[in-house]
Amino acid sequence: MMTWASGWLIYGLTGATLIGLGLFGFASHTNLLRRILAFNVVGSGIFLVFGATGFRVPELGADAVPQALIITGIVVALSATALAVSLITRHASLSGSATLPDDDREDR
Amino acid sequence: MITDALTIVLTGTGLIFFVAGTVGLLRFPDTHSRLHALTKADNLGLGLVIAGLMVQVPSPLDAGKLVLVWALAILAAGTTAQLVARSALKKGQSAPDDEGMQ
Amino acid sequence: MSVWFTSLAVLLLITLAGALIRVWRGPAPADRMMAAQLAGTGGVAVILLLAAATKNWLMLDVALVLALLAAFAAVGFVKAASRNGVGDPEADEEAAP
Amino acid sequence: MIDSLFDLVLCALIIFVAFAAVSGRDLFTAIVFFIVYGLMVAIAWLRLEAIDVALAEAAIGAGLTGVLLLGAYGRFKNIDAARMGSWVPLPVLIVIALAATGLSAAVGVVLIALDPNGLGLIPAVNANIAQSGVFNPVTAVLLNFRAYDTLLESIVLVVALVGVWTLADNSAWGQRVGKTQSVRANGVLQSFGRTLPPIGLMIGIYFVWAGSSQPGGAFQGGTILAAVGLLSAMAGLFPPPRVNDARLRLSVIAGPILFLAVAIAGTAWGGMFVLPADLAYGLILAIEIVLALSIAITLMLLVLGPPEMTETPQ
Amino acid sequence: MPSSLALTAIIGAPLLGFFMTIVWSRAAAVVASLTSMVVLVAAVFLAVSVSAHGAVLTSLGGWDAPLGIELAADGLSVMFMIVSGAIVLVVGAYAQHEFVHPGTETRSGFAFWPLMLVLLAALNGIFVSRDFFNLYVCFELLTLSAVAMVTLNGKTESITAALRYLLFALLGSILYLLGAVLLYAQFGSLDMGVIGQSVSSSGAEILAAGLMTAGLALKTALFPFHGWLPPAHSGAPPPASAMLSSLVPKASYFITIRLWFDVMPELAGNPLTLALGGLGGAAILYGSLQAIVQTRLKMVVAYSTVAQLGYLFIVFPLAGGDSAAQPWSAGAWTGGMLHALSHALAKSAMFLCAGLFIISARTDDLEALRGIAQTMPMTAFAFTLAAISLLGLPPSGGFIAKYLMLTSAFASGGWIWAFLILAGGLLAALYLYRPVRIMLSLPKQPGQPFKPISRWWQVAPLVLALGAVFLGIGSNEPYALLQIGRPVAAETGL
Repeated sequence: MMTWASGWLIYGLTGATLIGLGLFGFASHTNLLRRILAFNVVGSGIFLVFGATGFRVPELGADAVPQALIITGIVVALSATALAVSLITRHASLSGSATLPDDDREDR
Repeated sequence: MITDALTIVLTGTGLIFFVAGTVGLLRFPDTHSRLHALTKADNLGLGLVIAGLMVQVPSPLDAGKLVLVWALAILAAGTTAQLVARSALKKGQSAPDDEGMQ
Repeated sequence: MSVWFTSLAVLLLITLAGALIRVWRGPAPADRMMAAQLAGTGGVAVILLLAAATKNWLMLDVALVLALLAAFAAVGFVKAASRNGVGDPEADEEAAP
Repeated sequence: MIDSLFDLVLCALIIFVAFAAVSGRDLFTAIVFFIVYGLMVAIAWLRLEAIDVALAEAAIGAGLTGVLLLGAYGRFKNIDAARMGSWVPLPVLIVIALAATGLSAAVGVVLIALDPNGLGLIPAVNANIAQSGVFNPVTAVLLNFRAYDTLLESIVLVVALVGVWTLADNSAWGQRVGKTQSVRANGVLQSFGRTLPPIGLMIGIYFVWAGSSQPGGAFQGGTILAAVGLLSAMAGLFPPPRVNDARLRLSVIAGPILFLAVAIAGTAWGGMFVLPADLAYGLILAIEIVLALSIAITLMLLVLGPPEMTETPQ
Repeated sequence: MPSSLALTAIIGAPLLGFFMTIVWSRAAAVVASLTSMVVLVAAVFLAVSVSAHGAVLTSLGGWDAPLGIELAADGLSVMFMIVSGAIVLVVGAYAQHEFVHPGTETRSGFAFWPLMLVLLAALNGIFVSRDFFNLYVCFELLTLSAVAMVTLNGKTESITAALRYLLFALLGSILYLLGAVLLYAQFGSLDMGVIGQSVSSSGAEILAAGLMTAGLALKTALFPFHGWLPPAHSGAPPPASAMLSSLVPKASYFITIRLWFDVMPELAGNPLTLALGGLGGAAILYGSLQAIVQTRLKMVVAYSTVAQLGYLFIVFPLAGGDSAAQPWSAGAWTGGMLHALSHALAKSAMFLCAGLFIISARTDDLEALRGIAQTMPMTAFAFTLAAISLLGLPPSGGFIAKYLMLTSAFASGGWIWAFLILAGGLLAALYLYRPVRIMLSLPKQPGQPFKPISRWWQVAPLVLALGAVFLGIGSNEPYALLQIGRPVAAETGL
């Protein structure tokens, strides 16, 4: 009972929207934690696109290779996020700011 | 047939509790009364849905999983309610204040 | 039956959306955390209904993981809200009643 | 029809939560929305019949990443509001928004134009799963067909850990990892920290064991074991290990080094990463178990952070 | 089949070393040096077998593409592996003095050695991999270890520089990942060979290739995205910045070359080649002008990296052009590769020299190095040799590279590119002449005496600088090796 949009395409287009939202968030705010959060949103958007394209024929089930690579991608994204968060915490304790120096708005 | 009817009744009431919990969360004036609404939805809402599904589940292992999910949800709801309530009690000094409203 | 389970799941999702309004509006951080907690439990319920709708009972494992880690975010929040970032509300009460 | 309605409502919810997480009024709201976002995406993975990924997303997205961000947020208390960052000026904001929408639209158009019944590598996996030694196709890809990626990924975790440890003060080297917790003995948190871990341990081991035939495996099981370990550490049940503790380092590299040893041993059967069909199941299970333990410990150490000077908790 | 054993060694050995240096940090320096020696020997052995029997291809785990991951070593990858193996070996020897702390284990003494070995493993992984997702995991490994190295000396500005580097690098790898995902959606495979055969310029491929190129340009610090490189490379400790500046950006450049020359030559139309060439030219001018005005030696050397990376992207318009077969594009392609190699050797030598100067003069300020050549003649000579190679004066490797690129520019009528190459050489002369003049001039009034540095320590940069020069003198070997497995597109033009 494929309605006008088959299941996988809805999730694919959602993934595409998430990529845009995440990149917008990554570049639009100077707070470093928000940028890392936005980076994770882009990552999960890309994985949704990847997973959706692996499920184009529901009768055959989901393609195992995208699933495996997405799990690998999630763990790599987690390691990068963990290093980034520790760097941000260290940067904040050393220079008392939650942003990169060139984004600092002293006048606010 | 009876089991399906039972499931429909139980899961339906479960949903109603969830709705009640959410409405409570939105309408009640202060943090503590909202906390009360939240625990209702957690325990009863989920509990009823799980009870409704117990009869649908093919193997005892899955039934065991359902019970375990319910037990964990209760444990988590209780602990969260306690911790969040105490943390909210000292509201103001310790809770990290919202950053400037740009 | 599966139509019943799926429509119930849709209604539950809409209830979740309601809870998220509290996350958006909730004045105190505790309110937001509680709403997230309710959303978590609602999510577990949605997963259970999906498992019933598709008769794919392996999905129960995901509900199990979410139920197990439900309190994890709350513990993280309480730690962040404690005075020195590493305590808990009761330790803070002891230290400064 | 009802299924498409469910998909539409879920996707609308995911996009709303992501928008709120990205443009939330303040940092704490953004983090809470991100935790809910991880949960919603886990449900989306169930609709795409990717249960292994749903497990990983639930354990890592809704679990560990949320606690990581909350922990960092807790450390921002002594930064005054002026230096917590702000939105970029409006004209720049508009340009970014246009660029982001353009990229999303481009990806969307490409997806719509894709061949609607592209099979990807489904036939290839189904044809070779018999020789892979396991029944779960995802575990077969992760630990046999593309084992090299999985080995490198487990090494990325260890490199991130070395990177996190490099951020310690020189004087703090040799101290215990992370900050020492000050938790009331037998309070709510500590008793919760005592009751949950046994159940969590059981569930974690179940997932590692089940990985060969049904959704689960080293990464999902390892993440759950990490969460359990973190909870007991945060509940102050045991002091975190010292950074130069030899046993700790051995346990961190045990999984990846066993994986590498099996991979190199494969050259005896024809080439790197070759798993002889009859031994494949045993080797994969051994790798999964030791890898799960290493991943659990590494993830726990990553979230605990670098060793810090033990100042007396106020 | 010994060559597949060599392939196993160039990846397995550094990873094994990485694990051992973490657990056995007391003997980390020795383990690291031994491992890098083994890797270099394996790379040379591989080079010999490649030059004898042509490119080596193995499917890991016995699973052929598209299901499994394939590794292939052709002339290009073998040359890059030999140069990076040599640089890591010499930097490891240099670092014995700086990161071996007797007594209780220290933070940087523990961290440097595993990071160095995993960097080498990631580089070799990138140079031989034929799978786009595997390349993604390899260069995440590379990025995390490079970022960790920048924070080694723990100073506040290095932590901030490392953070900015990580943000740029994460954005780059995310864009690359999206491109790889779209390729898989279109072709059902991530293997270069499988994709290369069925390229048809559909929307998905153009978007995927564009995203991957943008991501890789971000990680190669191509001109508009170079902001993170100078502070990161000058903030890192000298042995680390020697590896970072000479090898890490080359890895993502290497993937770009594979993408455009091996996999999708038909897609590389004029808009792409001119854009990349234009940005490369801008990088040369901007990097050189910035280097001229810097007051700190390490910043001069770091900005010179930004400039020299610009040359590499001029290869695209030179080897491009949409008319029939262009005889000159082979020369341009080989010239670009030789430039990448000679720059790697010269730049690592320069950073090691800068490190020795800083230890001796206790400051990075150029003016304070006046007359340092008298106390450290060997290092000053090594610095000058490296400068000669960067300028592209004969007989250095840089000269051969620039000569090949210039002849291709003139043959293809691309006078803009010829002008840019020459202008780059001239500007390089400006910003490199100043430090050399200061070093060789008479020391000002007997200020603080320079600390003498042991002879053995000064040999390290000299070896690398001589390597850069010998790459020019004995250049027919590398030239011949580079032709093995050279893509057809490098022959007939993009």
